[in-house]
Amino acid sequence: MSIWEYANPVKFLRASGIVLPWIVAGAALCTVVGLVWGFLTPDDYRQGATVKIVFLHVPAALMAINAWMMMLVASLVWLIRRHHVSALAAKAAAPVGAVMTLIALITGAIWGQPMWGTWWEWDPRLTSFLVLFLFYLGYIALWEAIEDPDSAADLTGLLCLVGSVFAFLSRYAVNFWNQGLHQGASLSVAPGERMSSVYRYPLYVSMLGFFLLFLALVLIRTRTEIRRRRLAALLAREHRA
Amino acid sequence: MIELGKYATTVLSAYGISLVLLVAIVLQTVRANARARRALEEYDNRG
Amino acid sequence: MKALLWRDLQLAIRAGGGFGLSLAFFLIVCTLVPFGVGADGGQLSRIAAGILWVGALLSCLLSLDRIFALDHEDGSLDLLATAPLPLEGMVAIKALAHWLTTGLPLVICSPVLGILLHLPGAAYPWLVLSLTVGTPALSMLGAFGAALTVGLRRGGLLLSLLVLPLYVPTLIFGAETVRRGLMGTEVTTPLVFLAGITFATLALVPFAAAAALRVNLR
Amino acid sequence: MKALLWRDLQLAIRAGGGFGLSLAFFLIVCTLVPFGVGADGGQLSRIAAGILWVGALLSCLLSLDRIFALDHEDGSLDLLATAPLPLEGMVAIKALAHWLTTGLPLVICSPVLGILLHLPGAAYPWLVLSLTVGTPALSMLGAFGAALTVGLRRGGLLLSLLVLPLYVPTLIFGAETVRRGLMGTEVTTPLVFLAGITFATLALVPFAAAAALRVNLR
Amino acid sequence: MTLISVRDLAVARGGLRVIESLDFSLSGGQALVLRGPNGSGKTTLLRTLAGLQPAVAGQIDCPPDSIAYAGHADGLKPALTVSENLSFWASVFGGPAIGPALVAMNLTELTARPAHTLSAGQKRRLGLARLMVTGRPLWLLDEPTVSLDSNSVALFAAMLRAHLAAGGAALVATHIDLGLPEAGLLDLTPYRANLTRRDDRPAGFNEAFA
Amino acid sequence: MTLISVRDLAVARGGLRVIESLDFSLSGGQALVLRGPNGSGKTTLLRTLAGLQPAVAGQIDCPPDSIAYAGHADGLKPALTVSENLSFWASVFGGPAIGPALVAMNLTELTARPAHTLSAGQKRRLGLARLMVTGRPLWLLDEPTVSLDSNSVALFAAMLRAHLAAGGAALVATHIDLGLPEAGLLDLTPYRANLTRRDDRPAGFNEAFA
Ligand code: HEM
Ligand SMILES: Nc1ncnc2c1ncn2[C@@H]1O[C@H](COP(=O)(O)OP(=O)(O)OP(=O)(O)O)[C@@H](O)[C@H]1O
Ligand SMILES: Nc1ncnc2c1ncn2[C@@H]1O[C@H](COP(=O)(O)OP(=O)(O)OP(=O)(O)O)[C@@H](O)[C@H]1O
Ligand SMILES: [Mg+2]
Ligand SMILES: [Mg+2]
Repeated sequence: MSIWEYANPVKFLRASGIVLPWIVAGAALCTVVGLVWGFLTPDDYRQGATVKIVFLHVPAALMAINAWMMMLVASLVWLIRRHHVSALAAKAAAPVGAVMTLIALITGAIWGQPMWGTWWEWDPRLTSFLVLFLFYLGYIALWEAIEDPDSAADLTGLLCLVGSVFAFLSRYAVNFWNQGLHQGASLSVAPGERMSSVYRYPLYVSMLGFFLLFLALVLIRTRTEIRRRRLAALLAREHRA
Repeated sequence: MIELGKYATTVLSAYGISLVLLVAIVLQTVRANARARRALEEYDNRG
Repeated sequence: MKALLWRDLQLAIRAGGGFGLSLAFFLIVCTLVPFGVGADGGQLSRIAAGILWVGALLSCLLSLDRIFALDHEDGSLDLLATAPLPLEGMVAIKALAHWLTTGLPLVICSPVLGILLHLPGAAYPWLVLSLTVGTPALSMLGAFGAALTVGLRRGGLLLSLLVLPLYVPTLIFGAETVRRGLMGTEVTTPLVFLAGITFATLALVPFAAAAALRVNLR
Repeated sequence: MKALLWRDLQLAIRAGGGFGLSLAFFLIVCTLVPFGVGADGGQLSRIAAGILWVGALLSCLLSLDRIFALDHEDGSLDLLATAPLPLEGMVAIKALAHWLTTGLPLVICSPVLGILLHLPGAAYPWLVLSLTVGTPALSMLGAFGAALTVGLRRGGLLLSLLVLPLYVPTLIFGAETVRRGLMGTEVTTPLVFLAGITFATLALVPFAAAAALRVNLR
Repeated sequence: MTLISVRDLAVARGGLRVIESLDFSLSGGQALVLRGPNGSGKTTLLRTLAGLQPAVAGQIDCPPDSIAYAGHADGLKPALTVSENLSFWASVFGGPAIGPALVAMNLTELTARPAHTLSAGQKRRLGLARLMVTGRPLWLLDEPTVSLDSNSVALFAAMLRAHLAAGGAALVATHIDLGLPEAGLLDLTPYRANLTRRDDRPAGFNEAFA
Repeated sequence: MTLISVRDLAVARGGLRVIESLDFSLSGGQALVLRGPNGSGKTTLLRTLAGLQPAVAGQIDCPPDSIAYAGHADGLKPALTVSENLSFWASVFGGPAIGPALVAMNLTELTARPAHTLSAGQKRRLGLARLMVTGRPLWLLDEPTVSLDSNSVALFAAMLRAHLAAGGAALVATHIDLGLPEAGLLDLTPYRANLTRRDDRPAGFNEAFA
């Protein structure tokens, strides 16, 4: 059976209905455990209690990027293979991704106040996140603005495509423009070198939680969108008949 | 109770705002889903 | 193709929308900024390059909805789409016409505004060069945004929201070129990046814009 | 009257043009400026107040053509002119709707953007206060400009050109209020002038705008 | 009761007179069909009567707030639904409820449709339904039947007839036959402004040269 | 020579089929008048044939670059004069000179007038004159006679006849009588899509639910 079978809304609704409870349960469990565990970790000798923010900040930041990636893939699938579910999934992911970006930005800002002595610094990391947030806003606004759903899917797909390229370019441009204060990616560095396991394990759990949460939200929202489309199609047909 | 020291407001506000945002998106998602499901069911029952 | 370019230029001049106005907007933005930030010369001269680039970008933005919206409203776009010229070519021509009526005048007049903002002397050649290289990308990206929003009534603000994030790399490299030129440090890197972005945009974006137009016409 | 206000708000929200967009534009302008002028915190904080005011002004400006142009194109304006409500009242209502969908959200969100631009803490109350007092004048003057240009196809750029000079006094006193509040010097004078301009504008400009509309309808 | 009376009217467009020395009057219950080739000044005349542009000469007498004008454009908001559009105009004009108007122009099935999803003729029907909710006695209509199919033209004629029966009046510029034999006919051709004579009867700037 | 042939065509608007199982073909010298009540899908059909929107099902065969479409809007630039507007379209389509077209639609006196100073009917005449300068054999016309007076309708009929005589063809959606007795008639009513059955013959999204 090909994976494209799930591009059929009925099959998708059925299959997602089966896995959804598990994902929701996992998401709730991991998020709660990760965040509570993170909240209970001991203070860092340098950053004090503020390390606890990392358990929100990093997973949110990662999911913010991953959500955009997922939207890009889904848009491509729609543009090439014209499966409605993937277009709707891209639409469903955008608000979740935007919220994740917002959380990363806000927790970062709050963290920056004690660490760097400023709420906001035009550091490349932060700046490129701000730009990413703008892309999310534009994408959502375009979906909202276009009435015809298929046209909206096409146009937002194109925007996502071009936008991804330019978001990527912005990332490098911003790096070039200002060398920042933000720490590099520590997770890619050998474990223990920068982050002790006291923080690492709860961070992993929290990241898994955010991932599952994102998945659950996107699935539910996609189901919502499918039902809305179905109802709108039925009503339109009824009106016209 | 755990000791947050001088960073109490920082940490608590970070957690607070993030949780509010997460709960908001979750609630919005669930509500919209319930509404869409109900509307479709109503339509189906109507015929 | 030539006819289309010629008509667009003619319309820009006749309808009172063309050369003069975006230039005037540029001028006004550049004069408003000193009112806002205070007229301290030293400070102005430090931010001048950036303000000039941001001003150029905004005045480019304001005339974007002219690219396709009018042609859509009066039905010309439908007719052009059935005409024997590829939609990609049409998009490119229209972006070119937009650049000729908006970008080019800005480039030519930017030194004058540099004087108003106390831009230091060493920066002038770099300002003109970076604007020359960068503004075509602004017009082309703008045409893409205009193609996305053409079906929407009065998509002006939405258009800005879509297009401005796309302008970020161009703006950064453009302003950076001027700033480096001013400080006398190495200038080639940002300039090369700027040129690269412009060429890539000119080569690829017409296809995306034409696809968006096709969707909006149906 | 109430029906008109309600319809305008409804349209602003439905057409995807409303609250969100001008805010997003404001956000983007305030993000772009640092890309242009460089990220030096000290310098940014010095120009922040001015940039915020200029940004608010520009995002107000961009939505002005919504006020009358759409109604003119679809013929509603002709019909409204024959309706039993004075044209002056209609202008005032439409300016109010514009302020509610543009100015008010800007006022509410300006502190957040202040953070991005490193606006010093002492300036926040003055920023919000000056914007609250000043933005209604921006909407009303904008309605006048929109009334002047309503007959013209795509008068957007011309509109900016006409309106921006009218905005200068508001901008000067508004930015000055914030700057003085920041330095702790006496703030009442610019604030009083700002309020004076706003009240005079609200009292007198509707008549001028209605007269301009009448001319453009015939 | 006379709803409008026009004496020695001259109207101008683009700085040139198009119609001169026009006299007519219309009372409740009467309809008048305005005819004339393209460019003869029908639209200009109707806009002048509606008060949207000033007359060059002559006099227009009509009670205040008695005119409903319907031009080439329908005044519809694409984003609003059919009933929202109609209710808006009803409340602006303080007119009657929208129900009968929807029925009269056969729009009941379309009430919940956003106006931008209507076909050309459906839009026009909505534009005409607006007339009923203005509650105004005198209708000035500029080519009301454009894009309408024959059924809808009949609906419109019926609506017009009901309006006349209720004491209203209408002045209708049209090129086609409305199926309204009782209506009078006003051909504009004889009133066409004579622009060959140079120095008299100016419309605007020229008067300085008279 | 067959200029267009359509087999089992279905077209959709707003995600719903409006016309189904339409078959017809048109060869040089033929004209076909498209009829149907408001909202029956005439505009949608013509736009689909012109290639502006995709067909939902069925096949459209026509030689490339043979279609000239004229919709509800005329594609005129208000700031350009009549002759500039026409020359532009002539050079875009690489068609013949504009002189005969101006004569055919009686526009010679208006050549130097900017399009925004034309009356509704004059604009329409200019829009129709554009067809002649496209040099395309197949004309798809959507209510071409809107706002035209009877003289202009006759001019248009003459132009159409000349086009047919020169081997062209035309498909004309209209609600009025064109005075073209030789034209065939295609009533869309029998092809109206049957939307009562729920799950078959979708137009877009629904297929996934079939
Ligand atoms: C608005 C502001 C901020 C944004 C948008 C932001 C963005 C990010 C992103 C995208 C990551 C993921 C890095 C990765 O794993 O590849 C990250 C990680 C991290 N950020 Fe931030 N950040 C912000 C502010 C801050 C501040 C103020 C601090 C603390 C002083 C901070 C500390 C960290 C730490 C410790 C990590 C995890 C370590 C790592 O993976 O590199 N961030 N941030
Ligand atoms: N904006 C304008 N500026 C100058 N002249 C104009 C303008 N609009 C119309 N005219 C001219 O004024 C005359 C009267 O135009 P009007 O629109 O009143 O004609 P009409 O009788 O309504 O014609 P139609 O049947 O085509 O609608 C026409 O000759 C027209 O060319
Ligand atoms: N944008 C749209 N979205 C959804 N439905 C639409 C849209 N435009 C038109 N429709 C509907 O599609 C159907 C066909 O419309 P179309 O414009 O093709 O009709 P038409 O035959 O040209 O009618 P008319 O004679 O009034 O011009 C109509 O029922 C109309 O309500
Ligand atoms: Mg007319
Ligand atoms: Mg039609």
